[in-house]
Amino acid sequence: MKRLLLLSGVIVGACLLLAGSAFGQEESGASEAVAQAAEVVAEAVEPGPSLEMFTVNNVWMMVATFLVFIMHLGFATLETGLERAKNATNILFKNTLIPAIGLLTFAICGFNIAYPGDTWSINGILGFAGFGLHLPEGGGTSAYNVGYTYWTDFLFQGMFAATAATIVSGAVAGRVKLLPFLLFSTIYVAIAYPIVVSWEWGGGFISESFHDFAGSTLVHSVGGWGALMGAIILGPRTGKFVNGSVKAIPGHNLGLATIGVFLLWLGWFGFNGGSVLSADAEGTSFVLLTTNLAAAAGIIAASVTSSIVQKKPDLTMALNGCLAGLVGITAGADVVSPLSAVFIGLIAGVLVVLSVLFVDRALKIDDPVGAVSVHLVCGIWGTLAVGLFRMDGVEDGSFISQLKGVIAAGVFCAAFAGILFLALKYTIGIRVSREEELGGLDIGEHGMEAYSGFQIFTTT
Amino acid sequence: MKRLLLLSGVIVGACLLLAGSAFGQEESGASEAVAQAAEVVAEAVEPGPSLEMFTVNNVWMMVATFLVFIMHLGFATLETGLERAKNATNILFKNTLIPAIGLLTFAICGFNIAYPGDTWSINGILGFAGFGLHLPEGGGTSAYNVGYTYWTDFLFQGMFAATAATIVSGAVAGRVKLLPFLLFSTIYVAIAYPIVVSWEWGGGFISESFHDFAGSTLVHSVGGWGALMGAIILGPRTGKFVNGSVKAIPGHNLGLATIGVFLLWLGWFGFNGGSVLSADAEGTSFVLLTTNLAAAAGIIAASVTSSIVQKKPDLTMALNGCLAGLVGITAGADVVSPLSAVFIGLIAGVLVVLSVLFVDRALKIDDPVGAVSVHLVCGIWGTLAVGLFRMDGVEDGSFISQLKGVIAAGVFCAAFAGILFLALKYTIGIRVSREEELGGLDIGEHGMEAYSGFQIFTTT
Amino acid sequence: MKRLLLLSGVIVGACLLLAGSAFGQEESGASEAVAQAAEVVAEAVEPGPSLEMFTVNNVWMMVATFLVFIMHLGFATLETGLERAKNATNILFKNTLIPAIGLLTFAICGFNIAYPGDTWSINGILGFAGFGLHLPEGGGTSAYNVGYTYWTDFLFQGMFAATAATIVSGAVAGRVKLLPFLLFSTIYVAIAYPIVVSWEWGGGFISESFHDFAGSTLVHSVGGWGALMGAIILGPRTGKFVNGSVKAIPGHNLGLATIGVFLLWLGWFGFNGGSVLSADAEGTSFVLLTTNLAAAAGIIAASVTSSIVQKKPDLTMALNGCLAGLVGITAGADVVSPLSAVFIGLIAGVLVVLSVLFVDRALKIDDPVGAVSVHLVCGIWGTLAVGLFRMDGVEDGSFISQLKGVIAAGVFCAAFAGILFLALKYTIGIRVSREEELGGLDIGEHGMEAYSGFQIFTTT
Amino acid sequence: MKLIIAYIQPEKLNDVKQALYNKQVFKLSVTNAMGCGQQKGFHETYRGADIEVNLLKKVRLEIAVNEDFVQPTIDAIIAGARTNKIGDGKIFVISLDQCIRIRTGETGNEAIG
Amino acid sequence: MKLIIAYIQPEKLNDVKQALYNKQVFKLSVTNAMGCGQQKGFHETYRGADIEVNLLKKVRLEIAVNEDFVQPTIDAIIAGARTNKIGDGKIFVISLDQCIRIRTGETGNEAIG
Amino acid sequence: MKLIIAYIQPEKLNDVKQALYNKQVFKLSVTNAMGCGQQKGFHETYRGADIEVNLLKKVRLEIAVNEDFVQPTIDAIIAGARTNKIGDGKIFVISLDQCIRIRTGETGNEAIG
Ligand SMILES: Nc1ncnc2c1ncn2[C@@H]1O[C@H](COP(=O)(O)OP(=O)(O)O)[C@@H](O)[C@H]1O
Ligand SMILES: Nc1ncnc2c1ncn2[C@@H]1O[C@H](COP(=O)(O)OP(=O)(O)O)[C@@H](O)[C@H]1O
Ligand SMILES: Nc1ncnc2c1ncn2[C@@H]1O[C@H](COP(=O)(O)OP(=O)(O)O)[C@@H](O)[C@H]1O
Repeated sequence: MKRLLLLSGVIVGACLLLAGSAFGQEESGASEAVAQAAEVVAEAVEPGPSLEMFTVNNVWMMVATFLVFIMHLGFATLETGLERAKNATNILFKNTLIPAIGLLTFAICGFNIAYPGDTWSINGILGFAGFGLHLPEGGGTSAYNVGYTYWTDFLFQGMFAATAATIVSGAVAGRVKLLPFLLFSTIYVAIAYPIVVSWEWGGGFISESFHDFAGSTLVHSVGGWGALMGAIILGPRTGKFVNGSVKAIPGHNLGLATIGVFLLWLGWFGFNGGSVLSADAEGTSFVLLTTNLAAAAGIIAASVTSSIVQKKPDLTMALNGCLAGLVGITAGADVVSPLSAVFIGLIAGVLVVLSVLFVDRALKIDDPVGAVSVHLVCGIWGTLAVGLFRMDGVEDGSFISQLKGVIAAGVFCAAFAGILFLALKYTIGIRVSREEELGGLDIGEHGMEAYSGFQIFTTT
Repeated sequence: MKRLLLLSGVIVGACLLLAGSAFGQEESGASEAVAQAAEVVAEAVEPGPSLEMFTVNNVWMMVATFLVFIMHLGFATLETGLERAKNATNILFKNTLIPAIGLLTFAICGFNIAYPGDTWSINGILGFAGFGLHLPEGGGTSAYNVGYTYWTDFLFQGMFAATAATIVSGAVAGRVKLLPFLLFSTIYVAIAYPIVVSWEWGGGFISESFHDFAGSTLVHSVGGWGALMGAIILGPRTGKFVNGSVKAIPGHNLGLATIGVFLLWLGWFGFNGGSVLSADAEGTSFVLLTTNLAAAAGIIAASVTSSIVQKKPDLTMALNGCLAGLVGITAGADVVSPLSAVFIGLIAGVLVVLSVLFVDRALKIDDPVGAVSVHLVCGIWGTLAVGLFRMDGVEDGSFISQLKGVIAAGVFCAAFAGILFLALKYTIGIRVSREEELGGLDIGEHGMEAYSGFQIFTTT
Repeated sequence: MKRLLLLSGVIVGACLLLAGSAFGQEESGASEAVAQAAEVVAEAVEPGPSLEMFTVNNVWMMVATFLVFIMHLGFATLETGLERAKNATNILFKNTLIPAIGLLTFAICGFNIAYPGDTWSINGILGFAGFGLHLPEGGGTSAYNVGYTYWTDFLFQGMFAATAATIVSGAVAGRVKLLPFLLFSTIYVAIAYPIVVSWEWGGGFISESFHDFAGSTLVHSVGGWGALMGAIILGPRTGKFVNGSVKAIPGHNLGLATIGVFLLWLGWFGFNGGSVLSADAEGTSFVLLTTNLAAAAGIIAASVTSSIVQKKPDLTMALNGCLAGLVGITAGADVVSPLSAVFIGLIAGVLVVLSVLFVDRALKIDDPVGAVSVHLVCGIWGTLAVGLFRMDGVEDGSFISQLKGVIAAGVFCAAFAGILFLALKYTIGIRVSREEELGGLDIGEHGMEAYSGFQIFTTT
Repeated sequence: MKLIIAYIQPEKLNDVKQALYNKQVFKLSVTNAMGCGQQKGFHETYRGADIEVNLLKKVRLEIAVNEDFVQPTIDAIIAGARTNKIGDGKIFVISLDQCIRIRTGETGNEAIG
Repeated sequence: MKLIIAYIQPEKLNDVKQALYNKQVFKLSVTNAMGCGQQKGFHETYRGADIEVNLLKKVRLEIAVNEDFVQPTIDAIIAGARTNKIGDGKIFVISLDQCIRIRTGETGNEAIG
Repeated sequence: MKLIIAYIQPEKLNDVKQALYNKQVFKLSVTNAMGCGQQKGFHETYRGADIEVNLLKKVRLEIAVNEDFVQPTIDAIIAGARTNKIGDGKIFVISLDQCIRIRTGETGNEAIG
């Protein structure tokens, strides 16, 4: 508890201190809008998108932003539903804080690490354009970008950022201590995620040859590596592996989990659709098509695979299959044909089921929601799939450059997450006591039950 | 179980086989985008919508698409909430698979049956433009349609398609076997639904005189007929009708059911708003107005009716009333005045309550969620209401032509669904064993509980 | 029960009677669309927004409308989750009826009280442009407004209207009788809310100097005053204050509550984003930025405060903090810098926790969901914050004029709500019997449980 | 006075209640329980890991009766619950020392009914 | 040693616990139960079909006590639970042969408290 | 015949079941319960108001056995449930007058197993 206060102090302190310098510059931002609007009209005569087109583009990007936002609710409900009732409050709390932390840290530094412009410190690898949000000259007009204003740009990217941390949350659920988890998330989302993003979308060293349309690697596998390291370093939940045999620890609310997956699917309309970075009709609608076909194919493939392997069709696998298809298509949604999208989704759906079983049975790593299988395994698959399925004429995204990108991100993230988790482990500790775990983190960390009054019978 | 594998095999096989030919043609789709964009700019000089207008239209249609998409979550949660806890996993599984099946089969054949262009085999009744998605010349530009690209067209229509199957799901919940239900859904959505759609929206034999703006008949009553036939052929859930008296089988989670109805209402902004097929400001906003007024009126009317008939106001009836109003206004949302929309909604709200009671008490048909009353009865009401309430100057939609359309769709769908259900019944069987039903389909079909750990006390 | 019938009769009767005159004028509305569209094209040559720009604007406003719509589901689930399981059906029922009542009464009279145009009866204080919706000349074109059609205008405002009543619902949950509550809501939303709105947005007596961008005062504190008066006049739930000590009455479903807050946050993209009243790229994106930063800051601040004051971080406080930040930024989202938005959110987050404790412990007012703290306290804070934080060059919104506005709205609403609640109390009664309260309003008012079959153990 | 405890299949509760009513036994208490008996459990799997579910849902009845109602009560429970399938359940009979009606303070045989 | 079983109204649990504390009875076990007694059930309807709910929510207490605590315990339960309305509940007393504290293995009177 | 009632920590149920199996005790019934004993409760707070939670989650076992199984059963429960921490639970033993298998109508010792 004391530590949470500490953390909170740090966050808020940082907020206040940095924000002073950070946000200073654009104080007059909105009040300049009118002036700039006039400018824009003037500019409209010159080449460049018309004000109308700019406005449509920006509307689409704002829609995409709120769709990505709602993914946080999707993650929250999916993860909650797939863990036990006694940890529900804790998971909901984490997943409410993460978007808040994500947005604020992205404003403080993440955005300017991810998009360093020409302020590279280590060329193509690490740059930092300074703390805070500074409305650039013309940042509210198409002079900034044909597709969106500076503010929209930040918000859309900021909503992405927090997803990386949320992915980790699922893999460490049920035993991680709240404060160190929040510390991990804050640092991971403020530093690790934007660095990787800068390599590709920020114009860094892999941006020429690597193709990751909306982040199979940059978002999902970044989160997935964190999930993997977290799950390994924390160890399994008590009762998961007993005398060498794998025990099921069933999720407590499959309705909640299903809501989560549908919301994530919905969010992907913005995650991928918004990554076109404009409302271009053909571009966006094509991406939505491949995205949806892959999701559908993932569901079918995971259901079939689960029926074969597990004898009965497993709802949670069908749900994972949907996400697997979506993660899989994310890297190449713009450069693979609809048929290829179906194939990518089908393979992702098979892969995710086998991976869940493999992680459980062979690796004996306890990943309650399948975050590693969905985001890391299918994130890698999707990235490599670009090399296999990209359409003729697409220049970047050869299999080799995809592999290089995967490895670069993987090495960095695994190391970063591993060191960070270990550092936390050997300082403040990352795992709750066995007793707290058995009694549930809701009581242990929050003194509050998620389902007050309900008779719940859990022996695990 | 074996059968599920079989089905799955068939689906996946079909996918792979057909997809090869199906998707082949547009391989270079996205990569042509740039070239086409240039073309479009050129075309912008010629008459036709400006690129800006086309882009806005397409954005609106994509928004409508994701709104219709989220209706699937609405159906899933509504149906789950209104059935018992022991069948929740099963319902969630079905409703996760249906949009996947719907989208894929619509890509394989449904879209080209629904919109056969000039490839009619039986004039105005049955046509088929071939398997798969083939980007037509200029399919990504306003040359295809002023309102949307080919891809958007497909996605929007594909999201609609799956709703027809989902409607059936609610009526057969709690006792239908998984595999035959999925088989039914696949065939119904792949063949029956698009055939009916082709008659009106595809330019078929009733398209001149019949007016069904967004599908009171084409979508809702198509689903409703399937629901009716399914409920009859399956028979009631055990314990529903005992010695001639009607027993209540209460739904287990009214919060989930309420989420479902609100999401469906939300989805209707796209279902009806998107059916304008462009972002035309007056057209779309007018349709949203009538849609929302009818929903509101349906809630009020159903609440009042239920208070009178049932003594106390019944939440599930209020929820059904909302959907009743929405289904009712769907046929005429563009051609009735706001006042008429209120009347249509009020009458639908009364109708749905009486119909639920009638189906229960007089017909002794067991329809757990009221799908027949909501989608069939109110779908018919809405379609006929066009004849009664259409504004002066509207040419199509006379009462007689509406009636003809209703009958045409009804005869075809009832026959198709009836034969299909009977065929399944006498081959692989459509109903789970009495024991499985009593124990719940979650354990029986999936070996998995939806609320693991919760103490649930059910004697029904 | 009888009274519910009565009420229902009144509502429906009013509907039918008024609607006749009300909606009459625009009968030919939609059918004129084509003609008008032509006109618009003609007009496009003249100054004024292009048809494209008008269409984009209108699309954005329709998107904002459905986002505000979904807030009603957010309120429903939040309130349900924070009360006990035995009252869930009742809360869901209320929250399903409120948007229906809100929309219909707003169509009948609210809209024309809120926006009286030049029909003021008491100058700047009370006006009424007549019953019902009457499409004005050019109401479907930019001649009506550059940002939206008349229909969109109504729908967007109508969705806002119902929120005021919904806010009250949370504070009186668990003991208010259904019928008088619905009567209160109907009158409050039909008369009180639009009167206050007319003072500012309708061009009334405070519209020159007061700045309330999207309704910290006009919507939230209007609801908040109703909540406060309701909670006071009803008295606390049985068991809340026992022998002078404050007892916790835990909410029964924190997952549902979290869904509610995320949906409300989502809705705020439209609540504030739509209040720009056009899709202006810089304006809307700036407002979305400040809105989201304040929400994030509110979450962090409330979590920290709750960790300090309550020893352990309280999920429900974090959720309230999110809403506090959102309510706080609503008045000044367009005129404060991003840094100020963070500060406003942080302070709102602290404030809401302290206020909840103060209302509980010092005032001994029982407000199950914290509606008073979130909507009234933070609504006032947000309004005053405009005076403290507005950027240079913003003319309206000085601290003094903000204070005046707050007081004007407060005096009127407190009086209106107080008198209305008292009138209901001494006529038909507003509180259920102690027995009904103990057994739960679900059984008492609806004869129906929300979680049929679940074993729920409640001693409160 | 005896206290009769019975474990039955949940879906037979209504039948048992009906049978008890026919024998003029109107008072009873019900709890939900889980039982492990001759009836074999079933296998659930969750995400590929096996769960052997051997605690099956049962309903537990508790009925306090006077001596002369013991046999009729037992007969009624059997009549309502028997399906001749494994899992039908058990009836246990215990001696009751005392019974008190809280409302009136009545004790013994008067209090029981 | 006796085992006291009581069925009370759920909302009286806190009062009963308080009354027991006052009599130095600190140990008890609670289950939620449904009861059928003199108290009439109520009618729910769901989508127009009637449900006669005659199993009402009750709380079941189980308290093992030594002989000299039997009467105080009964008195306390009555004091806490009585409202003089139908549905107040019943108390049953059973002889307890043995009692064992799992932690220490203590048995009999020592184990009970 | 005896009826053995035991309150144990929920997370020890699996161990107890295993221990019982080892002693050839295969039949038992389980309810979830809440207990108040030497184990101190914990404080929850909800929105700043305190809740003293002194009813802790427990599992209640009910096992009917023949005389010669009484001691083995008790031993098994202790073996499975003991952690030597406060809250481990209690075992109560009651005399059973009769036992009937609903399916067959068998009574007494035959019916119990
Ligand atoms: N010896 C026992 N002790 C406690 N409960 C028992 C005992 N025997 C049976 N039961 C309860 O009765 C239920 C039915 O028992 P089971 O042996 O399956 O029935 P049947 O005798 O009809 O085959 C069990 O699930 C369990 O709850
Ligand atoms: N003979 C009995 N056997 C088992 N439980 C009983 C018996 N009599 C009463 N109960 C339990 O006690 C509860 C209250 O009984 P009731 O007759 O309503 O109380 P009162 O005697 O105060 O009217 C019942 O709901 C039931 O759970
Ligand atoms: N006298 C009693 N009557 C009824 N239940 C009891 C009694 N004593 C203990 N229990 C039950 O046993 C549980 C464990 O008791 P506790 O005293 O905490 O264990 P220990 O004796 O190991 O410290 C309690 O929570 C309660 O459910």
